Amino acid sequence: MFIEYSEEQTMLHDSADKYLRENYSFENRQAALARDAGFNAEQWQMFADLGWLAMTFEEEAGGFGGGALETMILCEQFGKYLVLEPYLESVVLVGGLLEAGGQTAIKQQYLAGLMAGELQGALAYLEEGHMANPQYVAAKAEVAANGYLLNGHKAVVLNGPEADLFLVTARTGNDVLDSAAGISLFAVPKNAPGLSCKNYKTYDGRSACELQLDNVALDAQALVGVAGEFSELAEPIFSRAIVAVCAEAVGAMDALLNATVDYTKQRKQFGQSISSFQVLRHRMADMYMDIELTRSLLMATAWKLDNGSEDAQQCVAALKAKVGKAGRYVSHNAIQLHGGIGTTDEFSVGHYFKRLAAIGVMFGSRDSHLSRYMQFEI
Amino acid sequence: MFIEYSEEQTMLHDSADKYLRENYSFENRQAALARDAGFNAEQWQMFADLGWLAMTFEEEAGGFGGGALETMILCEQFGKYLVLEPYLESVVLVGGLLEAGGQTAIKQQYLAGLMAGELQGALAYLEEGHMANPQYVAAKAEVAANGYLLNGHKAVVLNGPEADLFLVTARTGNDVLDSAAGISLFAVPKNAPGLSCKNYKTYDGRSACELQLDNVALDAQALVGVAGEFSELAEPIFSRAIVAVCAEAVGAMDALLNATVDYTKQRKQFGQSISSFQVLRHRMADMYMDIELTRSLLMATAWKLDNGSEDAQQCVAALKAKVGKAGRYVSHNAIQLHGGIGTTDEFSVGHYFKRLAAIGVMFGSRDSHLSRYMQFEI
Amino acid sequence: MTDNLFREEVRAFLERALTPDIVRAGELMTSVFADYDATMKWHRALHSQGWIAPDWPAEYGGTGWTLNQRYIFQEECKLANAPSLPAMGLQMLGPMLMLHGTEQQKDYYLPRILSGEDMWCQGYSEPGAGSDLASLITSAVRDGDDYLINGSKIWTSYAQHSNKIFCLVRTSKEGRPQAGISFILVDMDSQGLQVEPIVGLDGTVEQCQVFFDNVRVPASNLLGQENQGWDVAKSLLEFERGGHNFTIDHKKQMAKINKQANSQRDADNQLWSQNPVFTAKLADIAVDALALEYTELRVKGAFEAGGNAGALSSLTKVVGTEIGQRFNELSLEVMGEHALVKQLDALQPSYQGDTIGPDCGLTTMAEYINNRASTIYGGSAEIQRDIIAKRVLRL
Amino acid sequence: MTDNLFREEVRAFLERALTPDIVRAGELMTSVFADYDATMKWHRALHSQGWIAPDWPAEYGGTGWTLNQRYIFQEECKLANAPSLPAMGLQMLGPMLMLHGTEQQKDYYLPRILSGEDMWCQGYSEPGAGSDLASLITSAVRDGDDYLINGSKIWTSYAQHSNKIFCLVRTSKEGRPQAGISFILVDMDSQGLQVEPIVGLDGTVEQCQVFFDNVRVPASNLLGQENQGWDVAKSLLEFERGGHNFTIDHKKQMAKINKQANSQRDADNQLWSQNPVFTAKLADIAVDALALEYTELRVKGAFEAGGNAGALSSLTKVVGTEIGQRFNELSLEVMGEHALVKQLDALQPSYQGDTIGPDCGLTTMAEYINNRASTIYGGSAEIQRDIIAKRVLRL
Repeated sequence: MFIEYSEEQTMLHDSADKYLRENYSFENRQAALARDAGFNAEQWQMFADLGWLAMTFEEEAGGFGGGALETMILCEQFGKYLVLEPYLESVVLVGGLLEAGGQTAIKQQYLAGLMAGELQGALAYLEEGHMANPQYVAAKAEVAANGYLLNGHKAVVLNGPEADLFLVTARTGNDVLDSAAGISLFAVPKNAPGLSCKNYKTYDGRSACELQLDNVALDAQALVGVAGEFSELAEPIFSRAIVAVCAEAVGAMDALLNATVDYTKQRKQFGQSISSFQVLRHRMADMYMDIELTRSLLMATAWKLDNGSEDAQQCVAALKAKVGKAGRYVSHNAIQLHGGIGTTDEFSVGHYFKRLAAIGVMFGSRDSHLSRYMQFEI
Repeated sequence: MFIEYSEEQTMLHDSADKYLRENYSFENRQAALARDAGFNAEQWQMFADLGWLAMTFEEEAGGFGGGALETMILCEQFGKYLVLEPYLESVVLVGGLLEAGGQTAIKQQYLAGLMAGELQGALAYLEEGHMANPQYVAAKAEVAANGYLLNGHKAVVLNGPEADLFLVTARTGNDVLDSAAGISLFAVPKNAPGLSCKNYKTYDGRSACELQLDNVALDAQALVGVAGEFSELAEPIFSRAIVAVCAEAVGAMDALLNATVDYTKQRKQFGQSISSFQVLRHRMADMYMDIELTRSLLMATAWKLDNGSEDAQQCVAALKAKVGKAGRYVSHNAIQLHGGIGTTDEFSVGHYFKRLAAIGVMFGSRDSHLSRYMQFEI
Repeated sequence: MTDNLFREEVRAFLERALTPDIVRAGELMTSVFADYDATMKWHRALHSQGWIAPDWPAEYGGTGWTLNQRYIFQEECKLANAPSLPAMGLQMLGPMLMLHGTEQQKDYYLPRILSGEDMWCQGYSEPGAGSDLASLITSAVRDGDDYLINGSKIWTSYAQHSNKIFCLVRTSKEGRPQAGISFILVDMDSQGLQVEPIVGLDGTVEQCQVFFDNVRVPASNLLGQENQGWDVAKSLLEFERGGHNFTIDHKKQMAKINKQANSQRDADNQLWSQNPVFTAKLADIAVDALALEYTELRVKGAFEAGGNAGALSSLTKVVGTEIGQRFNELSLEVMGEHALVKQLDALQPSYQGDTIGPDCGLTTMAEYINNRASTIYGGSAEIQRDIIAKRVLRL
Repeated sequence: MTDNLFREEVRAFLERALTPDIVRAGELMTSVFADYDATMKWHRALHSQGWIAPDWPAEYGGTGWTLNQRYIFQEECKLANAPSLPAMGLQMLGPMLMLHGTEQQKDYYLPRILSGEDMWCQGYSEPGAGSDLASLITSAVRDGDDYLINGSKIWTSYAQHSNKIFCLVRTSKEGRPQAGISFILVDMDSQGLQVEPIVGLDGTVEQCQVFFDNVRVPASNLLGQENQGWDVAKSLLEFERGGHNFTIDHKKQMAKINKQANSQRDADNQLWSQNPVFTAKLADIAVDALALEYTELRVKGAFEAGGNAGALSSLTKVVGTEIGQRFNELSLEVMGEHALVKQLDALQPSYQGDTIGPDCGLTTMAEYINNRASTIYGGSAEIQRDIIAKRVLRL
């Protein structure tokens, strides 16, 4: 290493930046936020038309064969413009898992629709009280005539209210509820009898739900991946998802720093621009350094994932941990330097802050990732 | 609570401050540092004459009955003037342990001499590779005719080269080398056959040694405290010692802040006093806050120890942890704000820094104390 | 009465007066304010007991308690999850009225603060004047026996619930900026006065902007002399900084996070309370909180000895708010994705429905979000450090 | 040659050339300098191999390696515990001579730097001019074909071992302070030049103060034009900032701390490497070091693409030094009281006696002490942040 973007990647970056700059103003974003779905379906359709939703699928599946780098490039722009549309949930997670492990019938039924923006997905894998551990699965899938019978409860299913398809983890073997072995993944259509949702919004403006499964009967084709081996199936997809949210975080931090620099230049107190106060100048220098360090780690991680480097997983852990710290530092100080208006709903700063807070808690806390990092040889 | 000083305590504070201000200049201190002993024997005699060495012993033993508060008051001044004399080692530790557990003959032989400044002591309780755990004791004391036979090695015995009397931990029971039970304490005169020292200086200018015990024969009176119960004997003495070093740290931090404030006012760069730079002003404000917070915790801890409060031990752990963090922050920034001259041996700043570094590693690291703190109900 | 006996008396009262709906409002606080209706119910309960203003002198309706008793009362209230009472009338305007008010003003306003008849809000900050308050431009121009006020005030907490506002207004442009400021009391139902709510990041309204369009106020509503409002405000600002007891807040946060850590599980499926890295981080905050607790006791000691908080009040403001924010961040790590769930309805004490996710995480994200403002309002952390550098260190 | 083959070649050379005494000097480094005699032995070994100046153009005696190869060479040297070579001649003056020197100067000085015949030190800082270098006052006054230099320079590392010093001196008081500065090369054995060692906090001498009392220097010793020394120095300063690879230092520190944590035991008698709080703290630093490593690779990438470090060089200086200091602090916690033992004799590579305490802790305190200076010299951490604010953020 080190990476240079290919021509296609540079184009993807530039065109995403251009499209969003011209079509994704903060005002439009706020209007979309107020809708039930929490996003703009027409935008989603445009994303599909621009080829973004298909970008990272294999060519034989109708995609463009992009990898972690393409995911990173897109998501960094999504972060910069505070994009609300459920790319992470529908494409990275559900699309990625389906492509990696879905059986032919399910793939045919859903994959093209996901890429075309016609269908949405949501991954239901967390259970109450065990947010830090996706391997804690109490939901059960019993083998039944021609398939499976699912029972259980899933918490904080992001994009659940909009999903046509849920991917749900349930235990098919091993009675130890937090064992990695014995977890399976199932494709459950939204209208499956026995499935019920309690919908809500999240603080960062997404829609989500709690999922209740009462004797949901599925046929054998609903199994995604090998029975009992969800953890193996999911690892690369979660790595990709972590790159996605961390790229979003870098984009968001960048936007926050720019906004803060601009604001402090304009804002006058005690007869001068507050950007002339050395404490604030150094604060912004520290924000800058945190962002660039995180960006380096992000680029390296995406590159290593795409190149199958043996230390890629270690980089993923390092990246998420770094984003946890940097995201807090940058967003807290962006608000602090904006003063009062940073704490209101009408300025973008607070929305970046809330998105970074959400990213901070998703896919494991900073400490979990630091501890994962140390489990690798260093 | 909260504490007010008694008239005697205020007098002790004022007279210690006055005496040291007039008689303990940094230049004299540096001259003493260059001596073999690493301190000034005439000063030590003056400390005795002023009654400081006897201050915290019971009246029946010839002392003045002072407690943790008096220890704190004296040691804060010792810290402020960077006093080199081994008050901690000889009086707080050895004096304290002897008074608490020494047998009559040993007490008669040594205690009055310690208070009079005629004799010195050193506590030998650490073993190589186990600095964080005084309960790791591999040195052995076998019961022998009329007494004990000691074998083993002790590391980093502060004030060892000057000691007339060593107090040495050795295991009399329990083969588990890190068990709290089964450790005993012995009074070993410096000329005991089989005892040998390897002397050296420490980075903060103290003298110390490694102690080798080869079949050192002691009579039964050498046992200090109950056989096998060193840990119980030592707890209150170590608490007192932690108050002593933490008070020293507060005095030293105070002196560093004052020196830094003065220096930054005088030092000019870019045409102005560097004290006009907001980043440095805030740094000093943070130093101030850390010092005052530590001082509050110090005062409360000393008060609670003297009053037998049930949360006194928890406060001791909190205090040592806080001093670990504040000592680093204050001393690092004192050096940083002094620039080059802070890194040289000829200015006092660096010597305060080294003393704070030493205090930071003594009696357990910051993390050990945080973990101890959490073991109490909070 | 011994302090212990007093504490028992307070507990007995709280046991009786703190009805479940009021306690629930206290539990569900996500900022310095609790649900308005529950707060006012609690205000009235305290008022009937004669305990609404322990910090006031007895002659004005205070309790005559010692400083220690007042501390115990505060502590017991907070630990029993009583809602906080808004500071603007009881803690801020009240004392200033006592110092600067005419007999008539005191007779009229003080009892109405005690009874809860008047709810006050504070009109200081302006869009162009935040930390630099002296640059405010909202003007009051003398017109006969009245003033005509024009301009706007921002970050007026609770203006939507208030019937009165005390304002700093510019009555002169002569001399130093501070010299032309007056302190004035205004009815919120005055013609030309308009309140616009500001939605906060948690989706609720606590702050407002208040617009003044030729609002007519009798000159007798001045507090203190014309052009001397800065002095009135300055003592208020000191009060706002020195007056808050952060330790009590921290104890409540500590109790909450212990509850969370004893119910949520980490990546190894252990309770977070058994996770050594978590406990080390918690201990680190707790030790700083303990050091602050004894610092606040030193401040109290100074008060008792007739002195004042002096230098330490900037310290307690900075450290107290920053510790609070660290607790919030740690809670977020424990609650994980549960903290994302936004349930504004369930944050109402009157809510009867099911809540989503663990109850102990209901307020986590909103507290985290709202507490960011604590290092901005009441003199930002930066301003406080400037003050320490200048006034304490004489830099 | 592939990078892997190159790496093997380097390793083979190091295996052969790095004799135990030289390695020991590398292991015992407690600052950026190693034991002088061992360093010079290593310098000569590299010189015979033709590898003394990989960063120099081949025409001046460089190796002609790619940037990657130079990186690999540096990394292998450091990990094999080769002593660092002083930067003043090879890294600092050399490149400036190439840029600004006359043919005669280049022909004379460059080979002597390569051979080690000349040891250079840097005369920039003065007692009154630290971060604010432009305010320097040491003067050079023209006297016939010579300059007469008066004044003094401070923090001149290694002056006690040097036979030459390059200085910034004031040749004019006109115009901006920067405008009257010249760059001059001085023999250390000139009459009137005196070196006074400055004892550092670890008890050793690395810095000196150099006094000039009518020191006569031929005018032909100017590097660049009179009064244009600032431009020469500026490119040097940039080089000093951008040129250091911190990642290699950090890897060495990481290896050292792992060794310590695998031999020393914590309060529960576990190896520190098994202590979860310790490992969490180490991971926190290691993650930041990893982020810096990839940032340094981005810088390298920019160089390869013909650009320069630009904004990122201030970043790597600040972050690189601060990470180094955090490693030092953590080592101190692991080594505990063992770190107190001062054994200056045992820090000499030639020492044959017993050492006290664990060998892995021999350098701990001295490294901790000496590394405090790393955020002061070469543009302090505060100056670097000022630079980022101004040049990168355009504040």
